[in-house]
Amino acid sequence: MEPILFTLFGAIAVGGALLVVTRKNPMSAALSLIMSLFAVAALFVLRQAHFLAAIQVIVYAGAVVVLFIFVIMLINVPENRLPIEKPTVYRLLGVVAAGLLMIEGGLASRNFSAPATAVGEVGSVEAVGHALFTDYLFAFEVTSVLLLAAVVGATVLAKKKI
Amino acid sequence: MMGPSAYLILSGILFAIGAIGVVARKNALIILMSVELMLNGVNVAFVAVGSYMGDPTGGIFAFMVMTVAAAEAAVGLSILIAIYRLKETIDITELSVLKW
Amino acid sequence: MTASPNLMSNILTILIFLPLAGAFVLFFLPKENGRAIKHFTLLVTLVEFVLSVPVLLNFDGATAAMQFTQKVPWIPQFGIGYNVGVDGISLWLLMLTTFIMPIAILSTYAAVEKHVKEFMIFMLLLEVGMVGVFLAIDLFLFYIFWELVLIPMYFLIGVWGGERRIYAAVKFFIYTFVGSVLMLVAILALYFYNYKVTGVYTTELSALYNLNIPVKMQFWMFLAFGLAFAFKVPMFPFHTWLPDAHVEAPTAGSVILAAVLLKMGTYGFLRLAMPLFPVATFDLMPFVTGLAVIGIIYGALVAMVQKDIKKLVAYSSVSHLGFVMLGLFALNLQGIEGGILQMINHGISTGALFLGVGIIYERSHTRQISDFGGIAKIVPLFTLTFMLVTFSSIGLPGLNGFVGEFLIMLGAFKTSPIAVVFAASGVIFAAVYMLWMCQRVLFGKLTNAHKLHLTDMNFREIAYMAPLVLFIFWIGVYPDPFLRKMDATVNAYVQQIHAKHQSALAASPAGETLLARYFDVRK
Amino acid sequence: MVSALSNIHEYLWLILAFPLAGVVLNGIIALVAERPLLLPADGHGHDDHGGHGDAHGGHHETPAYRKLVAFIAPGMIFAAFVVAVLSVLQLTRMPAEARTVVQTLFPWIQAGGLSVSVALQLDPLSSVMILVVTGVGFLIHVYSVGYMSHEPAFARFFFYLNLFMFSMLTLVLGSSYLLMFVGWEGVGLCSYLLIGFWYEKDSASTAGKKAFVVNRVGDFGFLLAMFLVFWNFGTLNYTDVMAKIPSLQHSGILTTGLATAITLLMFVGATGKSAQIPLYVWLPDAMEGPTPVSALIHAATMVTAGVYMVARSNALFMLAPFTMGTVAVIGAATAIFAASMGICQKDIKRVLAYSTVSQLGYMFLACGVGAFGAGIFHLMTHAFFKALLFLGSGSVIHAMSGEQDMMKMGSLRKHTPITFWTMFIGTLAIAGIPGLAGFFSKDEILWRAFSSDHGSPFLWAVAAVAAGTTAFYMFRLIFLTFFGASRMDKEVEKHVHESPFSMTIPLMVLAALSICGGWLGIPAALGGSNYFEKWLEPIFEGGHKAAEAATEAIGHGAMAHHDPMEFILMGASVAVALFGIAIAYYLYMVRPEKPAKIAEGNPNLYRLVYNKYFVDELYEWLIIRRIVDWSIWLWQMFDVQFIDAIVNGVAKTVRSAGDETRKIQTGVVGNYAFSILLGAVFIVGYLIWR
Repeated sequence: MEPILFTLFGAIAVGGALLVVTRKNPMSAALSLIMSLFAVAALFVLRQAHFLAAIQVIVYAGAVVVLFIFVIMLINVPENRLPIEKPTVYRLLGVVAAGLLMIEGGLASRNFSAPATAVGEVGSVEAVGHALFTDYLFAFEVTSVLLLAAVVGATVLAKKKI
Repeated sequence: MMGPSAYLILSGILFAIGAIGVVARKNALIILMSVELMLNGVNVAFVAVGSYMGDPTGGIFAFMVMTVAAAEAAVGLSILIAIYRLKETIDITELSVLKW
Repeated sequence: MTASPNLMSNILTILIFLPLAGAFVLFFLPKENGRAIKHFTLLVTLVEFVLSVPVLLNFDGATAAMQFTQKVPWIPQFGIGYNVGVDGISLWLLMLTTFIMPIAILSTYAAVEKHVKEFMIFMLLLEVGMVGVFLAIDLFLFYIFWELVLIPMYFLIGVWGGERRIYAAVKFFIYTFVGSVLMLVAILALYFYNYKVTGVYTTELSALYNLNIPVKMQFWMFLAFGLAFAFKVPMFPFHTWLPDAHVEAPTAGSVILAAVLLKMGTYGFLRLAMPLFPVATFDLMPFVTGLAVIGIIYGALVAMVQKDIKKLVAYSSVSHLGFVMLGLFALNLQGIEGGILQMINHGISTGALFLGVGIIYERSHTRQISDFGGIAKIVPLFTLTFMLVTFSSIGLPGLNGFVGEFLIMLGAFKTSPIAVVFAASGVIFAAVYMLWMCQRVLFGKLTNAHKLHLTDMNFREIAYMAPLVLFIFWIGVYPDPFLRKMDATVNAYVQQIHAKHQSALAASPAGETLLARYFDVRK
Repeated sequence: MVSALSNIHEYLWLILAFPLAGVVLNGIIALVAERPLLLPADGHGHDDHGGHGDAHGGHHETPAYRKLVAFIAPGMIFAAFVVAVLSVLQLTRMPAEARTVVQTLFPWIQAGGLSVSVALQLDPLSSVMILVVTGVGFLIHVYSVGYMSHEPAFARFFFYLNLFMFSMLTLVLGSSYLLMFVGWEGVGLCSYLLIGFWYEKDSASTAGKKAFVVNRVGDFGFLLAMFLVFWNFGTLNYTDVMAKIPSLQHSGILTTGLATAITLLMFVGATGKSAQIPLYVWLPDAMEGPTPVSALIHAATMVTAGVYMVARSNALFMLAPFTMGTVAVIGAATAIFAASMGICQKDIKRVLAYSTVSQLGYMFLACGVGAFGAGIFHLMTHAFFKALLFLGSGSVIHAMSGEQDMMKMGSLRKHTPITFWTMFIGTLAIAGIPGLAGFFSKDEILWRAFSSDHGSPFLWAVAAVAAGTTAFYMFRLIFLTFFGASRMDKEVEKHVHESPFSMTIPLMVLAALSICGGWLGIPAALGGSNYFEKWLEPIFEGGHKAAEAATEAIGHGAMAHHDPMEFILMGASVAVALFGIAIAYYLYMVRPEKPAKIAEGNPNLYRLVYNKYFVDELYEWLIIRRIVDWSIWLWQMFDVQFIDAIVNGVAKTVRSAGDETRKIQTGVVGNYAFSILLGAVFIVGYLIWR
């Protein structure tokens, strides 16, 4: 069952990602991004990471991408003022470099094998919560500071008159 | 039962596509989205390896990455707004005041 | 003089950090009151000098060991410690530093008007570095102080200097810094080599002295250390920063630069490069001696044709430091004692020469020899002092310069007579360039009197020249106390490097050529 | 009297201490009392006072400090003279072989094997020297009080003069080569200071510098000789060095080659100090100094230091036949060469200067043929008569209000009788007229040049010709100055006067010495006992012994005194001198217009001789110009264009490289991302490939 679902959602994720980077209109790109993110959430479920899958949907689809869409609508760049993107040697090189990186990633991970330990309940809410509030408590708390800083920063930066 | 390699390769593909977006596009909004894509690709790898190893650390890391992604998106977009107000453009090639 | 034992056991640390404390206090003084700042700085340096006198008095000249040592772990993980001590080699350089500082400060009373507070802070920081360099017996600590000296001097030249001060300051900084970086590499190499052999991480010099470093490694390390020190000395052909730095630096800066900073280079050779790498020292001796002799003659010849008095004195420093190097690399007792004494002599004489140039520069705002002439008529006291210092610099017997030069040449004659033949001709040229300069500046018809606004030395100037003159005579007539304090140390030093050289050579095949020893050359 | 000071030799240091006290006292007076008076009134110091103090008239009340100086300076030297006389008297009462007294004062330089103390050595040789130095020195001090009475910088002058006495006495009394070197450089310093005493005159300060530098060239040799001595003998003390000669000879360390090297280097030093070829050029210029200085330093004492050194090291010189030959040839060549230059000079002091160079050549000739005693003997008599001549010329100049050109003198005999008579005695002495001091010493040298092992008839001939030339130009001086018609300026003629007693008394004393001084060394051939030679015997014994040990020679033929040849040669030399006088008489008294005609007849020769064979110009062009040009080249080309160009070039390269590479920073974020991507590609690629 897993290979089939993996292939399906993997294809959706990759397809959505391709759409994100190819759309001229940012709004289309944002919607494609949602598609890709949902597919990734599904992949998380496949790996029994239910908590993360939920977070993925809530935070990404529900918050981040909505934020993107808000901004797109807020600044509302007219069609004719969108950057003109022509294929240049430089951009081709960029694509080639990224492709190389992809190939290298594939080469590196092709023979990766996990130890034969039983798949425990590592992705459940309980397991994650336990780890988060014991071993990684400090990191978790720091995260909150990070978010606070981001909130303050975003507010200040977006204000009209500083 | 499939091995972690497939997930890792998928993660690589997602990361690479995001990288293409970052390098090849001029639209700042799209670039920010591409960054999200790259982070997602990494998350896939974290979660997959974490679950195969039976170690919650992978999940925790993915969680942290999401936090960072959210923060980054918020700050990045607000900077974008500020720039747009100032320069009336979201073309990053026009934003080269810091050159040399 | 009796000092409490508690004070004496901490005396070196106090000496190093007292100026730092002074600089710290200066931070909080209001910068408007330049006079008070100058007085305070003078007080600090005077206290420093007074505190250094007990070190001299309680110094035991009969032992070669480090004295007044203090050892505190600093970064114990890396075996770095705060180790200070003084022996017969560093004692006089310490004294020279503490002695020359108040004089330099006193000379700034009329000369420095802008940013007095910053100037004085830099002067005090400079003193921290200089005293630290001479007292450190830990390689890492030495390096810290060595670099510490660079920064204040850079600013002293760059901010309070003459017209081309930026160029001079940058040149000074980069020249010396290039050397320092090389030295750092060698220090690290030495550090890890020591670990490899002994299994202990340490930068303590006394431990490193005991290493038997492979000759090939010695060669490269000696080059790295040697280059750093050669830049500082400066030896021909790395001397070109010196004239620029001297010409542009304010008088006090020139005095410190000539009197102490240059000695750090020669001291480095003596303290680090030679005892750590004795085989390389012996093998490269002809080379270093050759450069020293070239420096002696070259410096003298070029000094002869200078038009700027300060530049002339700067080039004469190149010549004199060549003598010091010649003495050190004689590798025998006379040469090294002469070299150390000559360091002191050069500090006193050249310091006094720069002060003299400063005195007339402050009044006339020119340093061009051709602008002067016949001023002996209006500034007789200055003329007397300046001539005296000139003769000390020339090496007239009965004044300090002679004793040093004589011992150096005597010592070097044993090891490299040919070099001495050439070096002795430097003695002739010294007379030529100094006397020619004096003749054109002091004697002849008074031509430019109204433009120069010269008045004779005032009380303050007499006050700071007098101690220098006193020592010029003292060392010249009765150098015995100076030499006796260094006897034991230098004796042990010479024996040790000869012994290490011998034992290292015993391992190498007979009839080995230098090329074969250091490079993989097959016959 | 002497019993009260039971051992005067314990007070030997007083000989140095008295002049030193004079130095200190006069120095203080010069600094405190005199300096303020000399400062120009307006603070900027511009006045037309040319410097020649003795040219100034106009008496004011003598300030008290000048009286003090006039008392202290000669007084201290007189005290030193008294101590010296007492010391030497006690020395004479000691057995001949024990006549070496060393008094150690304090350690000076000690480092390892080197141990040099400040110690004084009194032996027959140094006793002669201290008597000459303090005796003649005292007379010249007295003379100076009168001569310099119009000089504003009176105290400064005596400060220098006392310093000179101190240095000179250090030179001759020091017990080691290093101490001799101290005095050696010290007298050089004083010579520099005193030649350039009127520093406002450019020519004076230049001459001072020249003297010092040329002396330094000689010192270069002296220094190297000392190093050789130290590393081979392990000591620099005379007594130790001399004592070690036999053993070192035996062990093969002290070879003829080493001795030659040491002595040649020493002789280089001597040529510098004693103005021998090729380093004599400074002495004529040194006449820029005040005349008493010329008398004291550049005639009687300092310039003879080289002779003293050679005599002091006689044991070493005797081991080096090559050096001996060199010394003799250089001495003889200098004697004739300098004498020929004296012929045409117009400046009265310059004539005497060349004469001094020439006479010093005689002394070296004596040393070179092994007759050290004769050399020292001539040193002493020369000190008497040359000091006399210089002081006399000073008196003439004083009378002439500063004029030194003999062409503007004449008939002075009537105005300044004492000066004339004393100078005439001095001239007779230097010309070698029998019975006067110069005759005995010069004849001794000539005889030994002919007869000794190292001598040859050729050397004798050269020296004899030089003697004739000397007689000629000295009488030329006398005739031009004191006889004939007056050629003086009218203004000057009005003021011509005999000098005060402070000047004439020293002249008379020196004249007496110039007559009697030679009687100490009347050779056995003339029925004398040659007491002088015997007195010095212990010093030179060692040398002869060492030489014998080295060469296994056949006794010293020079000791065969009753040679009829000696009388013949004596007569010949007197004849030559008389011939010279006769020519001078003919040319300058009988046919005074003749010399100018001769000069016109041989313009090139005359120019050559008058310009001193252009040696100064040759040195200037060949050495000084070359060195200066080369130095400028080194500075401008090597330092600035080469080393600094490399330094600045490296800096420029780095800077321009930075200028280029910074353009990578486009400011476009995408480009930076691309670089990061590339970096990632490479790093991952490396990790995989590895």
